[in-house]
Amino acid sequence: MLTEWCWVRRFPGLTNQEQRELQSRMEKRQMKDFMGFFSNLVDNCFESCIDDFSSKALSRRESGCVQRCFSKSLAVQQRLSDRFQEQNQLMMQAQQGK
Amino acid sequence: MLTEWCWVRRFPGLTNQEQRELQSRMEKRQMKDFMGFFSNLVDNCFESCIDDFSSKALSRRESGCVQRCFSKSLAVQQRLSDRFQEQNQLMMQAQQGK
Amino acid sequence: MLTEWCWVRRFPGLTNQEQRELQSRMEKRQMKDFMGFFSNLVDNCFESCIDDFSSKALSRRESGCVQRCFSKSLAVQQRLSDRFQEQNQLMMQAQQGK
Amino acid sequence: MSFLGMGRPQPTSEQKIAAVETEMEMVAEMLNRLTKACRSKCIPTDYREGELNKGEGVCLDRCTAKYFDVHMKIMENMQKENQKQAGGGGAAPGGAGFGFGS
Amino acid sequence: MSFLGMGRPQPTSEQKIAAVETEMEMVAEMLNRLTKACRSKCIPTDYREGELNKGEGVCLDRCTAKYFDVHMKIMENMQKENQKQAGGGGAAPGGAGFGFGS
Amino acid sequence: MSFLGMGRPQPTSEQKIAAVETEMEMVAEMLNRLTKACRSKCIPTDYREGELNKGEGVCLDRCTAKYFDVHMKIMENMQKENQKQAGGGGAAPGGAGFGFGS
Repeated sequence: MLTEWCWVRRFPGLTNQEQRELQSRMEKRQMKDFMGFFSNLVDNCFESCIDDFSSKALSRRESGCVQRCFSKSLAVQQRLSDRFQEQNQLMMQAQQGK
Repeated sequence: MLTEWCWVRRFPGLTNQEQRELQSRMEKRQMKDFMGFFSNLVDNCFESCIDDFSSKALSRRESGCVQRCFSKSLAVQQRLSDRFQEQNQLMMQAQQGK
Repeated sequence: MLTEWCWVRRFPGLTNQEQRELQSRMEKRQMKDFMGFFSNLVDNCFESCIDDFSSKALSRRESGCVQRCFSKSLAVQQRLSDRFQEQNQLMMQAQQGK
Repeated sequence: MSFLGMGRPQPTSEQKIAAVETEMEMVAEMLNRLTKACRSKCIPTDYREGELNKGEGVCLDRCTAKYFDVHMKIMENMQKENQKQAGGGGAAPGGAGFGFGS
Repeated sequence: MSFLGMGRPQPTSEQKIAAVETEMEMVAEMLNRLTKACRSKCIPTDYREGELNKGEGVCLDRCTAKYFDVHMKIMENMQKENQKQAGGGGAAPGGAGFGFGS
Repeated sequence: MSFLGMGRPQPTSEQKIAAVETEMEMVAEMLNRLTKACRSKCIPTDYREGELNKGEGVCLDRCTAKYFDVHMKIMENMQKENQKQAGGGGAAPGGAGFGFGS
Protein backbone atom coordinates (compact mmCIF):
# COMPACT_ATOMS: atom_id res chain seq x y z
CA MET A 1 0.00 0.00 0.00
CA LEU A 2 2.61 2.46 1.10
CA THR A 3 4.80 1.82 -1.86
CA GLU A 4 2.55 3.80 -4.14
CA TRP A 5 3.33 6.90 -2.16
CA CYS A 6 6.92 6.57 -3.04
CA TRP A 7 8.29 8.04 -6.20
CA VAL A 8 11.71 6.63 -5.67
CA ARG A 9 14.31 7.95 -7.98
CA ARG A 10 17.92 8.86 -7.79
CA PHE A 11 18.85 12.48 -7.73
CA PRO A 12 22.17 12.69 -9.51
CA GLY A 13 23.13 16.01 -7.92
CA LEU A 14 23.09 14.62 -4.38
CA THR A 15 25.91 12.97 -2.44
CA ASN A 16 25.33 9.70 -0.65
CA GLN A 17 24.89 11.45 2.66
CA GLU A 18 22.38 13.85 1.17
CA GLN A 19 20.56 10.86 -0.34
CA ARG A 20 20.29 9.34 3.13
CA GLU A 21 19.03 12.54 4.73
CA LEU A 22 16.51 12.92 1.91
CA GLN A 23 15.47 9.29 2.31
CA SER A 24 14.79 9.83 5.98
CA ARG A 25 12.70 12.94 5.34
CA MET A 26 10.81 11.18 2.58
CA GLU A 27 9.90 8.41 4.95
CA LYS A 28 8.39 10.90 7.37
CA ARG A 29 6.54 12.50 4.51
CA GLN A 30 5.29 9.15 3.27
CA MET A 31 3.96 8.36 6.70
CA LYS A 32 2.23 11.74 6.78
CA ASP A 33 0.78 11.22 3.30
CA PHE A 34 -0.41 7.80 4.32
CA MET A 35 -2.13 9.23 7.40
CA GLY A 36 -3.76 11.84 5.20
CA PHE A 37 -4.96 9.16 2.81
CA PHE A 38 -6.30 7.12 5.69
CA SER A 39 -8.13 10.09 7.25
CA ASN A 40 -9.65 11.08 3.95
CA LEU A 41 -10.82 7.51 3.48
CA VAL A 42 -12.51 7.53 6.88
CA ASP A 43 -14.17 10.89 6.26
CA ASN A 44 -15.26 9.98 2.79
CA CYS A 45 -16.73 6.60 3.72
CA PHE A 46 -18.36 8.03 6.83
CA GLU A 47 -19.91 10.85 4.83
CA SER A 48 -21.19 8.48 2.14
CA CYS A 49 -22.33 5.54 4.25
CA ILE A 50 -23.57 6.81 7.60
CA ASP A 51 -26.87 8.56 7.86
CA ASP A 52 -28.93 6.75 10.43
CA PHE A 53 -28.58 8.08 13.95
CA SER A 54 -31.41 6.13 15.56
CA SER A 55 -28.81 3.91 17.17
CA LYS A 56 -25.15 4.18 18.13
CA ALA A 57 -24.15 0.90 16.53
CA LEU A 58 -23.40 0.61 12.85
CA SER A 59 -26.27 -1.06 11.01
CA ARG A 60 -25.56 -3.98 8.70
CA ARG A 61 -26.22 -1.77 5.73
CA GLU A 62 -23.81 0.88 6.96
CA SER A 63 -21.20 -1.71 7.77
CA GLY A 64 -21.37 -3.25 4.32
CA CYS A 65 -21.25 0.15 2.70
CA VAL A 66 -18.09 1.07 4.63
CA GLN A 67 -16.53 -2.22 3.56
CA ARG A 68 -17.27 -1.61 -0.09
CA CYS A 69 -16.25 2.02 0.21
CA PHE A 70 -12.88 0.90 1.57
CA SER A 71 -12.22 -1.60 -1.22
CA LYS A 72 -13.35 0.74 -3.91
CA SER A 73 -11.33 3.64 -2.55
CA LEU A 74 -8.17 1.54 -2.65
CA ALA A 75 -8.90 0.62 -6.25
CA VAL A 76 -9.57 4.27 -7.10
CA GLN A 77 -6.32 5.33 -5.45
CA GLN A 78 -4.35 2.66 -7.28
CA ARG A 79 -5.78 3.65 -10.61
CA LEU A 80 -5.36 7.38 -10.12
CA SER A 81 -1.85 6.86 -8.80
CA ASP A 82 -0.84 4.93 -11.91
CA ARG A 83 -2.40 7.41 -14.31
CA PHE A 84 -0.98 10.30 -12.33
CA GLN A 85 2.53 9.01 -12.65
CA GLU A 86 2.15 8.48 -16.38
CA GLN A 87 0.80 11.98 -16.87
CA ASN A 88 3.41 13.51 -14.63
CA GLN A 89 6.11 11.80 -16.67
CA LEU A 90 4.59 13.17 -19.85
CA MET A 91 4.38 16.65 -18.39
CA MET A 92 7.99 16.61 -17.29
CA GLN A 93 9.11 15.45 -20.71
CA ALA A 94 7.03 18.16 -22.36
CA GLN A 95 8.62 20.80 -20.13
CA GLN A 96 12.13 19.57 -20.80
CA GLY A 97 11.47 19.39 -24.53
CA LYS A 98 10.66 23.07 -24.66
CA MET B 1 -12.68 27.46 26.34
CA LEU B 2 -9.07 26.69 25.66
CA THR B 3 -8.90 24.04 28.30
CA GLU B 4 -10.81 21.61 26.18
CA TRP B 5 -7.99 21.62 23.70
CA CYS B 6 -5.67 20.36 26.31
CA TRP B 7 -5.30 16.68 26.95
CA VAL B 8 -2.93 17.17 29.77
CA ARG B 9 -1.36 14.05 31.02
CA ARG B 10 1.99 13.07 32.35
CA PHE B 11 4.27 11.10 30.13
CA PRO B 12 6.22 8.84 32.41
CA GLY B 13 9.04 8.29 29.95
CA LEU B 14 10.00 11.98 29.87
CA THR B 15 12.40 13.85 32.10
CA ASN B 16 11.35 17.12 33.70
CA GLN B 17 13.18 19.12 31.09
CA GLU B 18 11.55 17.15 28.30
CA GLN B 19 8.18 17.73 29.97
CA ARG B 20 8.83 21.48 29.90
CA GLU B 21 9.87 21.48 26.25
CA LEU B 22 6.80 19.42 25.41
CA GLN B 23 4.62 21.75 27.45
CA SER B 24 5.91 24.73 25.50
CA ARG B 25 5.26 23.05 22.16
CA MET B 26 1.82 21.97 23.26
CA GLU B 27 0.95 25.54 24.13
CA LYS B 28 1.86 26.66 20.63
CA ARG B 29 -0.19 23.82 19.24
CA GLN B 30 -3.14 24.67 21.46
CA MET B 31 -3.05 28.23 20.25
CA LYS B 32 -2.95 26.99 16.66
CA ASP B 33 -5.83 24.60 17.27
CA PHE B 34 -7.79 27.37 18.89
CA MET B 35 -7.19 29.63 15.90
CA GLY B 36 -8.35 26.83 13.63
CA PHE B 37 -11.47 26.35 15.71
CA PHE B 38 -12.15 30.08 15.62
CA SER B 39 -11.67 30.31 11.84
CA ASN B 40 -13.90 27.34 11.21
CA LEU B 41 -16.54 28.92 13.40
CA VAL B 42 -16.39 32.13 11.39
CA ASP B 43 -16.55 30.29 8.07
CA ASN B 44 -19.32 28.03 9.18
CA CYS B 45 -21.52 30.78 10.63
CA PHE B 46 -20.83 33.03 7.66
CA GLU B 47 -21.74 30.27 5.23
CA SER B 48 -24.93 29.40 7.12
CA CYS B 49 -26.17 32.86 8.06
CA ILE B 50 -25.16 35.36 5.37
CA ASP B 51 -26.94 35.39 2.08
CA ASP B 52 -28.21 38.87 1.49
CA PHE B 53 -25.84 41.13 -0.38
CA SER B 54 -28.20 44.01 -1.02
CA SER B 55 -26.38 45.95 1.67
CA LYS B 56 -22.96 45.89 3.27
CA ALA B 57 -24.24 45.94 6.83
CA LEU B 58 -25.37 42.79 8.61
CA SER B 59 -29.15 42.65 8.78
CA ARG B 60 -30.85 41.97 12.12
CA ARG B 61 -31.70 38.49 10.95
CA GLU B 62 -28.13 37.75 9.95
CA SER B 63 -26.82 39.19 13.17
CA GLY B 64 -29.11 37.05 15.28
CA CYS B 65 -28.27 33.99 13.25
CA VAL B 66 -24.54 34.53 13.79
CA GLN B 67 -25.15 34.93 17.51
CA ARG B 68 -27.09 31.67 17.72
CA CYS B 69 -24.59 29.94 15.46
CA PHE B 70 -21.81 30.96 17.83
CA SER B 71 -23.57 29.69 20.96
CA LYS B 72 -24.63 26.49 19.35
CA SER B 73 -21.21 25.82 17.88
CA LEU B 74 -19.63 26.12 21.34
CA ALA B 75 -22.17 23.66 22.70
CA VAL B 76 -21.52 21.28 19.80
CA GLN B 77 -17.78 21.51 20.36
CA GLN B 78 -18.13 20.87 24.07
CA ARG B 79 -20.31 17.85 23.52
CA LEU B 80 -18.18 16.35 20.78
CA SER B 81 -15.04 17.01 22.78
CA ASP B 82 -16.43 15.12 25.77
CA ARG B 83 -17.65 12.18 23.71
CA PHE B 84 -14.44 12.14 21.74
CA GLN B 85 -12.33 11.79 24.83
CA GLU B 86 -14.49 8.96 26.14
CA GLN B 87 -14.30 7.12 22.87
CA ASN B 88 -10.59 7.74 22.51
CA GLN B 89 -10.07 6.29 25.98
CA LEU B 90 -12.09 3.23 25.04
CA MET B 91 -10.16 2.80 21.82
CA MET B 92 -6.82 3.03 23.59
CA GLN B 93 -7.91 0.46 26.15
CA ALA B 94 -9.12 -1.84 23.40
CA GLN B 95 -5.79 -1.55 21.63
CA GLN B 96 -3.81 -2.24 24.77
CA GLY B 97 -6.03 -5.17 25.66
CA LYS B 98 -5.15 -6.91 22.42
CA MET C 1 0.46 39.02 -9.63
CA LEU C 2 2.66 38.07 -6.77
CA THR C 3 2.81 41.57 -5.45
CA GLU C 4 -0.68 41.34 -4.10
CA TRP C 5 0.47 38.63 -1.75
CA CYS C 6 2.89 41.00 -0.22
CA TRP C 7 1.86 43.30 2.56
CA VAL C 8 5.20 45.01 2.66
CA ARG C 9 5.64 47.24 5.60
CA ARG C 10 8.46 48.19 7.86
CA PHE C 11 8.49 46.75 11.30
CA PRO C 12 10.07 49.42 13.45
CA GLY C 13 11.07 47.00 16.20
CA LEU C 14 13.36 44.97 13.94
CA THR C 15 17.02 45.49 13.19
CA ASN C 16 18.24 45.47 9.61
CA GLN C 17 19.43 41.93 9.92
CA GLU C 18 16.10 40.82 11.32
CA GLN C 19 14.38 42.63 8.47
CA ARG C 20 16.46 40.62 5.99
CA GLU C 21 15.72 37.31 7.68
CA LEU C 22 12.04 38.19 7.77
CA GLN C 23 12.17 39.23 4.12
CA SER C 24 13.63 35.88 3.18
CA ARG C 25 10.97 33.96 5.10
CA MET C 26 8.24 36.10 3.64
CA GLU C 27 9.45 35.29 0.16
CA LYS C 28 9.13 31.59 0.89
CA ARG C 29 5.69 32.20 2.31
CA GLN C 30 4.66 34.24 -0.69
CA MET C 31 5.74 31.43 -2.97
CA LYS C 32 3.72 28.97 -0.90
CA ASP C 33 0.69 31.25 -0.90
CA PHE C 34 1.03 31.66 -4.63
CA MET C 35 1.15 27.88 -5.10
CA GLY C 36 -1.95 27.57 -2.94
CA PHE C 37 -3.73 30.19 -5.00
CA PHE C 38 -2.72 28.43 -8.19
CA SER C 39 -3.88 25.02 -6.96
CA ASN C 40 -7.19 26.40 -5.77
CA LEU C 41 -7.65 28.01 -9.16
CA VAL C 42 -7.05 24.68 -10.91
CA ASP C 43 -9.40 22.80 -8.58
CA ASN C 44 -12.07 25.43 -8.80
CA CYS C 45 -12.02 25.75 -12.60
CA PHE C 46 -11.81 21.99 -13.02
CA GLU C 47 -14.76 21.47 -10.71
CA SER C 48 -16.85 24.13 -12.47
CA CYS C 49 -15.94 23.49 -16.10
CA ILE C 50 -15.26 19.79 -16.57
CA ASP C 51 -18.09 17.33 -16.61
CA ASP C 52 -17.88 15.40 -19.82
CA PHE C 53 -15.85 12.21 -19.61
CA SER C 54 -16.77 10.73 -22.96
CA SER C 55 -13.32 11.70 -24.20
CA LYS C 56 -9.94 12.39 -22.67
CA ALA C 57 -9.38 15.63 -24.54
CA LEU C 58 -10.84 18.92 -23.33
CA SER C 59 -13.83 19.90 -25.44
CA ARG C 60 -14.00 23.39 -26.92
CA ARG C 61 -16.68 24.29 -24.44
CA GLU C 62 -14.59 23.08 -21.50
CA SER C 63 -11.54 24.84 -22.81
CA GLY C 64 -13.35 28.14 -23.15
CA CYS C 65 -14.87 27.75 -19.72
CA VAL C 66 -11.44 27.19 -18.14
CA GLN C 67 -10.15 30.28 -19.92
CA ARG C 68 -12.98 32.44 -18.63
CA CYS C 69 -12.71 30.88 -15.21
CA PHE C 70 -9.05 31.82 -15.09
CA SER C 71 -9.61 35.45 -16.09
CA LYS C 72 -12.52 35.87 -13.78
CA SER C 73 -10.73 34.27 -10.85
CA LEU C 74 -7.86 36.73 -11.21
CA ALA C 75 -10.31 39.61 -11.22
CA VAL C 76 -12.07 38.18 -8.17
CA GLN C 77 -8.77 37.79 -6.35
CA GLN C 78 -7.71 41.33 -7.20
CA ARG C 79 -10.97 42.78 -5.99
CA LEU C 80 -11.10 40.76 -2.79
CA SER C 81 -7.46 41.50 -2.09
CA ASP C 82 -8.06 45.24 -2.36
CA ARG C 83 -11.16 45.18 -0.20
CA PHE C 84 -9.49 42.86 2.28
CA GLN C 85 -6.63 45.24 2.81
CA GLU C 86 -8.97 48.18 3.32
CA GLN C 87 -11.04 46.26 5.84
CA ASN C 88 -7.98 44.91 7.61
CA GLN C 89 -6.67 48.46 7.94
CA LEU C 90 -9.98 49.57 9.41
CA MET C 91 -10.02 46.65 11.82
CA MET C 92 -6.50 47.37 13.02
CA GLN C 93 -7.36 51.02 13.56
CA ALA C 94 -10.51 50.07 15.46
CA GLN C 95 -8.49 47.75 17.69
CA GLN C 96 -5.84 50.36 18.39
CA GLY C 97 -8.44 53.04 19.06
CA LYS C 98 -9.94 50.99 21.86
CA MET D 1 20.06 41.80 27.93
CA SER D 2 17.69 42.81 30.68
CA PHE D 3 20.49 42.89 33.24
CA LEU D 4 19.37 46.30 34.45
CA GLY D 5 16.20 44.55 35.40
CA MET D 6 13.82 46.85 33.58
CA GLY D 7 10.51 45.14 33.03
CA ARG D 8 10.23 41.92 31.09
CA PRO D 9 13.13 40.70 29.02
CA GLN D 10 13.44 41.78 25.40
CA PRO D 11 12.12 39.19 22.98
CA THR D 12 14.84 37.49 20.98
CA SER D 13 15.24 38.08 17.26
CA GLU D 14 13.74 34.69 16.57
CA GLN D 15 10.70 35.52 18.70
CA LYS D 16 10.17 38.88 17.06
CA ILE D 17 10.45 37.42 13.58
CA ALA D 18 8.20 34.50 14.48
CA ALA D 19 5.57 36.90 15.80
CA VAL D 20 5.53 38.88 12.56
CA GLU D 21 5.50 35.66 10.58
CA THR D 22 2.53 34.34 12.54
CA GLU D 23 0.65 37.55 11.96
CA MET D 24 1.35 37.31 8.22
CA GLU D 25 0.15 33.74 8.15
CA MET D 26 -3.06 34.63 9.91
CA VAL D 27 -3.74 37.47 7.52
CA ALA D 28 -3.00 35.28 4.49
CA GLU D 29 -5.21 32.51 5.81
CA MET D 30 -8.04 34.92 6.46
CA LEU D 31 -7.82 36.19 2.87
CA ASN D 32 -7.93 32.59 1.66
CA ARG D 33 -10.99 31.81 3.68
CA LEU D 34 -12.71 35.02 2.66
CA THR D 35 -11.95 34.26 -0.98
CA LYS D 36 -13.51 30.85 -0.71
CA ALA D 37 -16.56 32.14 1.13
CA CYS D 38 -17.25 35.12 -1.12
CA ARG D 39 -16.55 33.34 -4.37
CA SER D 40 -19.14 30.75 -3.47
CA LYS D 41 -21.64 33.46 -2.47
CA CYS D 42 -21.12 35.85 -5.39
CA ILE D 43 -19.71 34.07 -8.45
CA PRO D 44 -21.88 31.69 -10.48
CA THR D 45 -20.02 28.55 -11.45
CA ASP D 46 -20.94 28.46 -15.11
CA TYR D 47 -18.30 31.03 -16.13
CA ARG D 48 -20.18 32.38 -19.09
CA GLU D 49 -18.08 35.54 -19.02
CA GLY D 50 -14.41 36.03 -18.25
CA GLU D 51 -14.95 39.44 -16.66
CA LEU D 52 -16.37 40.40 -13.37
CA ASN D 53 -19.66 42.14 -14.01
CA LYS D 54 -20.86 45.05 -11.95
CA GLY D 55 -23.27 43.06 -9.78
CA GLU D 56 -20.62 40.49 -8.96
CA GLY D 57 -18.12 43.18 -8.05
CA VAL D 58 -20.53 44.90 -5.70
CA CYS D 59 -21.44 41.56 -4.19
CA LEU D 60 -17.76 40.84 -3.49
CA ASP D 61 -17.35 44.25 -1.82
CA ARG D 62 -20.31 43.74 0.46
CA CYS D 63 -19.36 40.15 1.09
CA THR D 64 -15.94 41.26 2.30
CA ALA D 65 -17.46 43.81 4.66
CA LYS D 66 -19.86 41.23 6.04
CA TYR D 67 -17.15 38.63 6.44
CA PHE D 68 -15.17 41.04 8.59
CA ASP D 69 -18.30 41.88 10.59
CA VAL D 70 -18.95 38.21 11.28
CA HIS D 71 -15.29 37.76 12.17
CA MET D 72 -15.41 40.65 14.65
CA LYS D 73 -18.72 39.60 16.12
CA ILE D 74 -17.50 36.10 16.79
CA MET D 75 -14.21 37.38 18.15
CA GLU D 76 -16.07 39.59 20.62
CA ASN D 77 -18.30 36.72 21.64
CA MET D 78 -15.27 34.51 22.13
CA GLN D 79 -13.60 37.10 24.31
CA LYS D 80 -16.72 37.46 26.45
CA GLU D 81 -16.85 33.69 26.76
CA ASN D 82 -13.21 33.58 27.81
CA GLN D 83 -13.75 36.23 30.43
CA LYS D 84 -16.80 34.42 31.75
CA GLN D 85 -14.78 31.24 32.08
CA ALA D 86 -11.84 33.05 33.64
CA GLY D 87 -14.19 34.24 36.37
CA GLY D 88 -14.57 37.76 35.06
CA GLY D 89 -11.06 38.84 35.99
CA GLY D 90 -7.42 38.25 35.21
CA ALA D 91 -5.83 37.59 31.89
CA ALA D 92 -7.45 34.77 29.99
CA PRO D 93 -4.57 32.95 28.34
CA GLY D 94 -4.85 33.40 24.63
CA GLY D 95 -7.96 35.48 25.06
CA ALA D 96 -6.24 38.59 23.85
CA GLY D 97 -4.11 37.02 21.19
CA PHE D 98 -6.41 36.41 18.32
CA GLY D 99 -6.85 39.83 16.82
CA PHE D 100 -4.98 40.87 13.74
CA GLY D 101 -2.44 43.63 13.59
CA SER D 102 0.50 44.07 15.88
CA MET E 1 21.17 4.07 29.58
CA SER E 2 21.45 0.99 27.43
CA PHE E 3 25.11 0.54 28.28
CA LEU E 4 24.49 -3.07 29.21
CA GLY E 5 23.46 -3.46 25.62
CA MET E 6 19.97 -4.63 26.34
CA GLY E 7 17.69 -4.24 23.33
CA ARG E 8 17.47 -1.28 21.05
CA PRO E 9 18.98 2.10 21.89
CA GLN E 10 16.98 4.63 23.90
CA PRO E 11 15.27 7.25 21.75
CA THR E 12 16.68 10.77 22.07
CA SER E 13 14.77 13.53 23.85
CA GLU E 14 13.87 15.07 20.53
CA GLN E 15 12.49 11.76 19.27
CA LYS E 16 10.45 11.18 22.41
CA ILE E 17 8.99 14.67 22.32
CA ALA E 18 8.32 14.46 18.60
CA ALA E 19 6.48 11.16 19.13
CA VAL E 20 4.20 12.65 21.77
CA GLU E 21 3.70 15.73 19.61
CA THR E 22 2.73 13.62 16.61
CA GLU E 23 0.24 11.70 18.71
CA MET E 24 -1.31 14.95 19.95
CA GLU E 25 -1.56 16.25 16.41
CA MET E 26 -3.28 13.10 15.24
CA VAL E 27 -5.77 13.24 18.08
CA ALA E 28 -6.47 16.94 17.46
CA GLU E 29 -6.90 16.34 13.75
CA MET E 30 -9.26 13.47 14.36
CA LEU E 31 -11.40 15.67 16.62
CA ASN E 32 -11.46 18.31 13.89
CA ARG E 33 -12.58 15.85 11.29
CA LEU E 34 -15.17 14.32 13.55
CA THR E 35 -16.51 17.79 14.35
CA LYS E 36 -16.89 18.59 10.70
CA ALA E 37 -18.53 15.26 9.91
CA CYS E 38 -20.96 15.23 12.82
CA ARG E 39 -21.92 18.87 12.59
CA SER E 40 -22.92 18.34 8.99
CA LYS E 41 -24.88 15.19 9.91
CA CYS E 42 -26.64 16.47 13.05
CA ILE E 43 -26.90 20.26 13.08
CA PRO E 44 -29.31 22.04 10.73
CA THR E 45 -27.76 25.12 9.15
CA ASP E 46 -30.58 27.56 9.81
CA TYR E 47 -29.59 28.21 13.43
CA ARG E 48 -33.06 28.99 14.66
CA GLU E 49 -31.98 28.27 18.23
CA GLY E 50 -28.74 29.01 20.02
CA GLU E 51 -28.94 25.91 22.17
CA LEU E 52 -28.36 22.32 21.38
CA ASN E 53 -31.71 20.56 21.61
CA LYS E 54 -32.05 17.05 22.92
CA GLY E 55 -32.31 15.36 19.55
CA GLU E 56 -29.23 17.11 18.26
CA GLY E 57 -27.26 16.18 21.37
CA VAL E 58 -28.18 12.52 21.06
CA CYS E 59 -27.35 12.63 17.37
CA LEU E 60 -23.88 14.01 18.16
CA ASP E 61 -23.29 11.24 20.71
CA ARG E 62 -24.23 8.50 18.30
CA CYS E 63 -22.39 10.19 15.48
CA THR E 64 -19.21 10.17 17.56
CA ALA E 65 -19.59 6.48 18.34
CA LYS E 66 -20.17 5.67 14.69
CA TYR E 67 -17.27 7.80 13.56
CA PHE E 68 -14.95 5.82 15.80
CA ASP E 69 -16.46 2.57 14.54
CA VAL E 70 -15.84 3.54 10.95
CA HIS E 71 -12.32 4.64 11.89
CA MET E 72 -11.59 1.29 13.55
CA LYS E 73 -13.16 -0.71 10.77
CA ILE E 74 -11.11 1.01 8.11
CA MET E 75 -7.97 0.73 10.23
CA GLU E 76 -8.48 -3.02 10.54
CA ASN E 77 -9.08 -3.32 6.83
CA MET E 78 -5.97 -1.34 6.12
CA GLN E 79 -3.90 -3.56 8.38
CA LYS E 80 -5.23 -6.68 6.68
CA GLU E 81 -4.39 -5.12 3.35
CA ASN E 82 -0.87 -4.31 4.51
CA GLN E 83 -0.34 -7.86 5.73
CA LYS E 84 -1.64 -9.25 2.49
CA GLN E 85 0.80 -7.09 0.54
CA ALA E 86 3.67 -7.91 2.89
CA GLY E 87 3.14 -11.56 2.02
CA GLY E 88 1.34 -12.44 5.22
CA GLY E 89 4.39 -12.14 7.43
CA GLY E 90 6.97 -9.71 8.72
CA ALA E 91 6.49 -6.17 9.85
CA ALA E 92 4.67 -4.05 7.31
CA PRO E 93 6.30 -0.63 7.49
CA GLY E 94 3.82 1.82 8.89
CA GLY E 95 1.25 -0.90 9.23
CA ALA E 96 1.36 -0.75 12.99
CA GLY E 97 1.85 2.94 13.39
CA PHE E 98 -1.52 4.46 12.79
CA GLY E 99 -3.40 3.70 15.95
CA PHE E 100 -3.89 6.34 18.58
CA GLY E 101 -2.57 6.17 22.08
CA SER E 102 1.00 5.60 23.07
CA MET F 1 33.14 27.63 -2.65
CA SER F 2 32.78 29.73 -5.74
CA PHE F 3 36.07 31.51 -5.13
CA LEU F 4 37.16 30.87 -8.70
CA GLY F 5 34.17 32.97 -9.60
CA MET F 6 32.54 30.43 -11.86
CA GLY F 7 28.87 31.26 -12.18
CA ARG F 8 26.56 31.24 -9.22
CA PRO F 9 27.52 29.57 -5.96
CA GLN F 10 26.75 25.88 -5.44
CA PRO F 11 23.57 25.34 -3.46
CA THR F 12 24.16 23.94 0.02
CA SER F 13 23.11 20.41 0.93
CA GLU F 14 20.18 21.78 2.87
CA GLN F 15 19.04 23.79 -0.13
CA LYS F 16 19.34 20.85 -2.50
CA ILE F 17 17.42 18.56 -0.17
CA ALA F 18 14.80 21.22 0.51
CA ALA F 19 14.31 21.68 -3.23
CA VAL F 20 13.71 17.97 -3.78
CA GLU F 21 11.45 17.87 -0.75
CA THR F 22 9.40 20.78 -2.03
CA GLU F 23 9.01 19.09 -5.38
CA MET F 24 7.85 15.88 -3.68
CA GLU F 25 5.33 17.82 -1.62
CA MET F 26 3.96 19.52 -4.67
CA VAL F 27 3.57 16.24 -6.51
CA ALA F 28 1.90 14.60 -3.51
CA GLU F 29 -0.44 17.53 -3.07
CA MET F 30 -1.38 17.47 -6.73
CA LEU F 31 -2.22 13.76 -6.48
CA ASN F 32 -4.38 14.52 -3.43
CA ARG F 33 -6.26 17.23 -5.21
CA LEU F 34 -6.70 15.14 -8.33
CA THR F 35 -8.01 12.28 -6.22
CA LYS F 36 -10.58 14.50 -4.60
CA ALA F 37 -11.64 16.04 -7.90
CA CYS F 38 -11.90 12.81 -9.88
CA ARG F 39 -13.52 10.79 -7.13
CA SER F 40 -16.28 13.34 -6.94
CA LYS F 41 -16.68 13.36 -10.74
CA CYS F 42 -16.52 9.60 -11.37
CA ILE F 43 -17.49 7.60 -8.28
CA PRO F 44 -21.11 7.49 -7.11
CA THR F 45 -21.39 7.84 -3.35
CA ASP F 46 -23.76 4.95 -2.71
CA TYR F 47 -21.02 2.30 -2.85
CA ARG F 48 -23.22 -0.51 -4.05
CA GLU F 49 -20.19 -2.41 -5.27
CA GLY F 50 -16.73 -2.75 -3.79
CA GLU F 51 -15.03 -2.97 -7.17
CA LEU F 52 -14.29 -0.34 -9.70
CA ASN F 53 -16.45 -1.08 -12.71
CA LYS F 54 -15.27 -0.50 -16.23
CA GLY F 55 -17.09 2.77 -16.76
CA GLU F 56 -15.72 4.21 -13.54
CA GLY F 57 -12.19 3.15 -14.42
CA VAL F 58 -12.34 4.77 -17.82
CA CYS F 59 -13.84 7.89 -16.25
CA LEU F 60 -10.89 8.08 -13.81
CA ASP F 61 -8.40 7.75 -16.67
CA ARG F 62 -9.98 10.53 -18.67
CA CYS F 63 -10.49 12.63 -15.58
CA THR F 64 -6.76 12.41 -14.83
CA ALA F 65 -5.86 13.47 -18.36
CA LYS F 66 -8.26 16.39 -18.19
CA TYR F 67 -7.03 17.45 -14.77
CA PHE F 68 -3.51 17.70 -16.13
CA ASP F 69 -4.76 19.61 -19.16
CA VAL F 70 -6.54 22.14 -16.97
CA HIS F 71 -3.44 22.38 -14.79
CA MET F 72 -1.22 23.07 -17.81
CA LYS F 73 -3.66 25.49 -19.35
CA ILE F 74 -3.89 27.54 -16.21
CA MET F 75 -0.14 27.40 -15.70
CA GLU F 76 0.39 28.78 -19.19
CA ASN F 77 -2.15 31.50 -18.59
CA MET F 78 -0.48 32.39 -15.33
CA GLN F 79 2.91 32.64 -17.01
CA LYS F 80 1.51 34.88 -19.71
CA GLU F 81 -0.06 37.02 -17.02
CA ASN F 82 3.26 37.26 -15.16
CA GLN F 83 5.10 38.27 -18.30
CA LYS F 84 2.49 40.88 -19.07
CA GLN F 85 2.87 42.35 -15.60
CA ALA F 86 6.65 42.19 -15.75
CA GLY F 87 6.47 44.43 -18.80
CA GLY F 88 7.17 41.70 -21.29
CA GLY F 89 10.82 41.29 -20.30
CA GLY F 90 13.05 40.27 -17.44
CA ALA F 91 12.54 37.51 -14.96
CA ALA F 92 9.22 37.61 -13.22
CA PRO F 93 9.97 36.47 -9.68
CA GLY F 94 8.35 33.14 -9.15
CA GLY F 95 7.06 33.14 -12.67
CA ALA F 96 9.21 30.19 -13.63
CA GLY F 97 9.02 28.26 -10.42
CA PHE F 98 5.69 26.54 -10.50
CA GLY F 99 6.21 23.69 -12.89
CA PHE F 100 6.81 20.18 -11.69
CA GLY F 101 9.91 18.16 -12.28
CA SER F 102 13.43 19.26 -11.50
